[in-house]
Amino acid sequence: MAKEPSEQIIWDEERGEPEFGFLRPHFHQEIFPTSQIVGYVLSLALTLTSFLLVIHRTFSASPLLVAILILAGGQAGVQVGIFMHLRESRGPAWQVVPLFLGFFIAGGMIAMSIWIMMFKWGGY
Amino acid sequence: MSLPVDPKVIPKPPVPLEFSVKAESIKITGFWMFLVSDMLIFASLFSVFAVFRSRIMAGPTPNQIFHYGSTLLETLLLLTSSFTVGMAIFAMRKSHAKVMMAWLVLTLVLGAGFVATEIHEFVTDVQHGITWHVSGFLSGFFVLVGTHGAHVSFGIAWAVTLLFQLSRRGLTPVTSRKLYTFSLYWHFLDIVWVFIFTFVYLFGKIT
Amino acid sequence: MPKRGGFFLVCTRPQTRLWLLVAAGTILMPFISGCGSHYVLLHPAGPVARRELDLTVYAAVTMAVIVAFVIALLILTLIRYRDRPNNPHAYTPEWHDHRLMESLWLIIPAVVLAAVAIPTVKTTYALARLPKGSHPLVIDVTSLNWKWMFEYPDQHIATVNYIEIPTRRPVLFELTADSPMNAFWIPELGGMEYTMSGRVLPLWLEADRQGLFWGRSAQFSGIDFEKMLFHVRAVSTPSFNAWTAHIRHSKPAMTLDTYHRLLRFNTVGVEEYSSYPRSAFPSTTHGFGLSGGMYPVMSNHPQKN
Amino acid sequence: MSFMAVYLFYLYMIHTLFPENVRQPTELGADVMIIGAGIIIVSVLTRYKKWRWLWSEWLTTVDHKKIGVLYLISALAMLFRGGVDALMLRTNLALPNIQPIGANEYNEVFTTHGTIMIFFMAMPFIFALFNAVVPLMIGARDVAFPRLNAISYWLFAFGALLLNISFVLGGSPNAGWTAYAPFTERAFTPGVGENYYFMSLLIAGIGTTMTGINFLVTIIRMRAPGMTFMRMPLFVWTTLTTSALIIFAFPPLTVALALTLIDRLFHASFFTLGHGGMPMMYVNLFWLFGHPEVYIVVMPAFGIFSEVVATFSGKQLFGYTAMVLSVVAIMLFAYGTWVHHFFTMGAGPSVNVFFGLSTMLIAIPTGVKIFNWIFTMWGGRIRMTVAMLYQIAFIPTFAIGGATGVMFAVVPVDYQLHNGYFLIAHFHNVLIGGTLFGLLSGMHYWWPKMFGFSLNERLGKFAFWLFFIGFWITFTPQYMLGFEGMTRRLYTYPLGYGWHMLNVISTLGAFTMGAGFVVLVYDIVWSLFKMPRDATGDPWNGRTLEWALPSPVPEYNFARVPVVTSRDMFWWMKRHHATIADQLKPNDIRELELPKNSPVPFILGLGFFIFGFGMVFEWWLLAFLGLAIIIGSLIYTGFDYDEHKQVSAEEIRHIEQSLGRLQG
Repeated sequence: MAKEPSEQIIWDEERGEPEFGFLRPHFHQEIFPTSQIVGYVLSLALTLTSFLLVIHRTFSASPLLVAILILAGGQAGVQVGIFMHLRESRGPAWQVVPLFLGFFIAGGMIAMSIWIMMFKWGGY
Repeated sequence: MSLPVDPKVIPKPPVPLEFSVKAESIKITGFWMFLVSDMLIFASLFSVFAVFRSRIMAGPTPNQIFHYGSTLLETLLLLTSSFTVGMAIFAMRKSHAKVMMAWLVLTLVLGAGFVATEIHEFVTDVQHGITWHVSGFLSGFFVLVGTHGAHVSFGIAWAVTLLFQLSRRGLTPVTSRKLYTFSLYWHFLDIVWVFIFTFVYLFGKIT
Repeated sequence: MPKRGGFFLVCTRPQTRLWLLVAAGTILMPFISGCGSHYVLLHPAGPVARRELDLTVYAAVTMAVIVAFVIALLILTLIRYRDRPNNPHAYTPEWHDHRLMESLWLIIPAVVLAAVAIPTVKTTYALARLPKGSHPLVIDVTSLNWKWMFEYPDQHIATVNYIEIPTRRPVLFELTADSPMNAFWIPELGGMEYTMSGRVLPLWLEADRQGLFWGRSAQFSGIDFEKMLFHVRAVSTPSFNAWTAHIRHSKPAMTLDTYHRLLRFNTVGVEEYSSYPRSAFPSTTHGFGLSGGMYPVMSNHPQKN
Repeated sequence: MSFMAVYLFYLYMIHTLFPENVRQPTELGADVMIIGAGIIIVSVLTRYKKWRWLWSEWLTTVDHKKIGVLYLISALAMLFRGGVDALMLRTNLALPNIQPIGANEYNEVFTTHGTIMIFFMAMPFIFALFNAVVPLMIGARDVAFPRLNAISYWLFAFGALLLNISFVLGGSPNAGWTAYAPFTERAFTPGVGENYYFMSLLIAGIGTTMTGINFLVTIIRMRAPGMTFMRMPLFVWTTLTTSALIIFAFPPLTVALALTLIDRLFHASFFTLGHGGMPMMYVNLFWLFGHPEVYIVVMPAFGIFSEVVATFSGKQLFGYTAMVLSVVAIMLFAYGTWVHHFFTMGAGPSVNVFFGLSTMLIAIPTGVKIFNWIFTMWGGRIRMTVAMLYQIAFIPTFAIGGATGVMFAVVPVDYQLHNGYFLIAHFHNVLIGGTLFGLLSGMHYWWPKMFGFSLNERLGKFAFWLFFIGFWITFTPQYMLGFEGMTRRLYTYPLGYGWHMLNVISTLGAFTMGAGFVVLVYDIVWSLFKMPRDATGDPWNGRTLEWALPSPVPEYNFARVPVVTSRDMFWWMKRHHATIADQLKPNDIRELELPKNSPVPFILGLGFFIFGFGMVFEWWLLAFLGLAIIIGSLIYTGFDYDEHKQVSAEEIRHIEQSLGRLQG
């Protein structure tokens, strides 16, 4: 396959005209739903871990918070990566860019709002 | 004049049914964009909740209103339903329409269980005079969790109409695309719930 | 081709030239009329306003340099490359890239902005703190619908829509509201800050000359917000002390009833009170907002506890 | 002396126009105008039997070009409404202590002026141009989701209608276009006015978000073969970044509006004074949206200017890569600067310094763009068309607006100038000099493509000079009023401040701009009847693909999707003596599948309108009726598999032949 994206033109039979885009499909077909089951087990494990960590108060407050947030992030990764077939697309998986930009902006929005609303005046 | 570029015609590789028609695959991309936008709705609500978390006033504290048992139950229901809808997509790609419908119905039952538990919790709260009028914290809590609940309820209604369409038309590029976008929506709600579970309930337990 | 100068090439038709002249005259007239005393921001009466004015002028001049350069370049371009017969200047339709020039106008604005940014940071932090070793006069400011209530916790007097302050002594305004948001602003003394219920924000100002200044709300808060005007008289310290003593001895006390009367949606004139209910200021904050590390200075006031 | 004459003239005019015994002249005027316009429209439609035509050609259309026209008409109507509001404001402030309209009416008018200009003028104007040209520029047959596109339009239109009927029914919003809590809580604004504001913006906001999604996906997925990202025209790039900004920025607004509405209608405690409410969070959320919104409305103008300057200089855009990078940089930075709208809320020096510096940072890519535009002209052949005049006026205007913007990023300066007339002048400088000039430039530029005839250049230039000169006469005094300490939203002022002189000048300028608008409308009407049809489809010697098509464009846009090999593809084709027709052989034309007209978007919009109206007045039955219509039409679309119609190859061949675009 050639590397130049502009040169790879795929014939779209339905329309009888060329379709632009380098089709880089990431579809994978499984015989047995291994990834689904692995994902389910992982998600249960992550949730129960964070729940037990909090119930038994394994760490003090702030490390605990960091720990459960990391576990929640892992959970999101499991859902997006395994169940939502993030990289699957016809053509380049463009959804990845806005999705991660969105994660970044959402995180910034929450963190910054907390920072602003604290009203920490530089002490007198 | 001929085409400026000699098109190197590549045969189309096999793709799943829901991606097989270009117009339908574009709708999947569009749905991802919608999810990003919806994610920011939830992010805004999370930042509202984060700021209002300490504004308890005369109202109850998080520990007084959160029932960890039912919350854990809700979490398990939703995680399981996420798995079942994943299995529905798996079956769809295997073209097992009947199996797929079964998984989908199971998903709906689990989702309905989630919504029922949440409504029960809310109704109990309101009966004890715990409403969003009482404090900023409760306002943030009810609207954040309630928005998620409303999303789940909408998803259930949507899936019911999908069931009708699937049973009438079987698996076509259009119906399979609709089911696929529904599965994206459902997993997305699962992620949001995980963050609600962590950020609202578990964090409330810590402090 | 006779060489014709300047901006007039942009619009060669006589009517448009006339219009331009009229416009220029109209725009310039107020400038020519001079910066009279109406320009309150240009006549600061205290160190805070003066620093802010200095920075304003500095930023304006710095930016004006860039703007002037851009406009000059634009006019030059228009003169040289206007589409007219026999234009002697080269037509280069494919010229679209010049690495050096492009990086140049990335770097120059960055440098200019850095020149603005450094004093910004310095002054912002400097104005957030009272001058070292100063002993400020504290005034608690509450914005009501549509009036200003002032309490002097140290002198224990209260006024409405009017304050007196001593010159050459920093005044610490503690701003809150029992109403929608307003912004507390005395332009000749310095910048504004919002008054918000549930928050107490500090703002320090100082007058270094005697005089009568006006202040007003700069944030829209309802139908009569336009009348949220108050006056500040800066006097010498002895006169200030005499004024507080006069009020303490000859004016009525403010009761909670008086305060509730002030809470009504109306406007009032100047009022003066020899004392005020101890709970009036913090209670307006509905019992929160004083915590959270944003206002440590509060605990210094014995009257408040 | 001349000012004395102006004084007297003004006093005379005001006392003639607004006698004291007439109560609420604005409301009466609005009633008369709305009822009169309604009667005229209905009678004309009935007289010429145009109802069916209106329904089948316009109200149910899903064609992006027609939706673009609908957006444009709405935007111009709203520009008129917002402009009249502005003139009323300026009249009220022309002299001290005159009150042709009272305080409450003044508050309503400045609120609707701001709201309409931002949400119901600038946004639809932008979408008009997006719809009109973006699919053509990228060589697409339509947008990604045509029916969704129509839904977006009707949500916008009914949102705008909801806001506009507030003047007649129940009272307008009167808390400013920002609607800061807690003033917008029930305790302080008990009427239905604010409900109108929140509800109409929510409805229009949903439509806007969907437009953002639509165009983002269109550009990502629907480009013609060979149209790589770095070959896209810059207007397409700015559409892309604007759409991304919309997707990321509108959610906080939706949340802020919804929470206040919940407070107002269902007694929650978000932004109230009691029960732990925190109004600052509203401000925070609003500007989390509001700052990106500034770039949402100005970035399309950047794109328009990039196209206009290249076309009328006859030269490639200078520094294309730098332009693209700066657009993307602006998009990213736009999310990190929102606190500069409320420095004086006192979040602390560290917060303020952080956001002050990030605001200055955003000036750098903007500066890069300005220099690149100037150097696009450098070495070109500049044709002074109306579109180009707006472009040339834009550069100094926007540079000055940007410079005063940097002054606001200097935190201590902001402390003095915030909420004053310097601020008013600054953002009008950016919004009129940037956005409005850009949109008018784009309108003149693409008008022949949208309607098939150009606008009259002479009249256009006249309107331009009135706008441009009027603009500076209006806002230069306002910069100075800022230094005189005049704060915004005052409905009147006493004589003692010395503000009157500058206010008179400013009002004169505003009326000059109003005259400019009248000339513009006259220009449009005159051109509609008198201008010759544009037969070539390329009146400006354009560079991008839309000019390769006939004007107006046939429904299917491209009989055969072009293959793109270079930036400014049409320019390349003209240089190589190739036309679209050269590529088109009769046998290449195939049967096409086009989206079919649908009544759903209109009915859905109507459902939202009824729902919104019910919510405003808390008539729950009506709200449920609206909700039922919404749900019903959603279910209907879900089960509707008949979204397309076939256009036969023969038909297309016939159309192309009649346009002279077919070989053989």
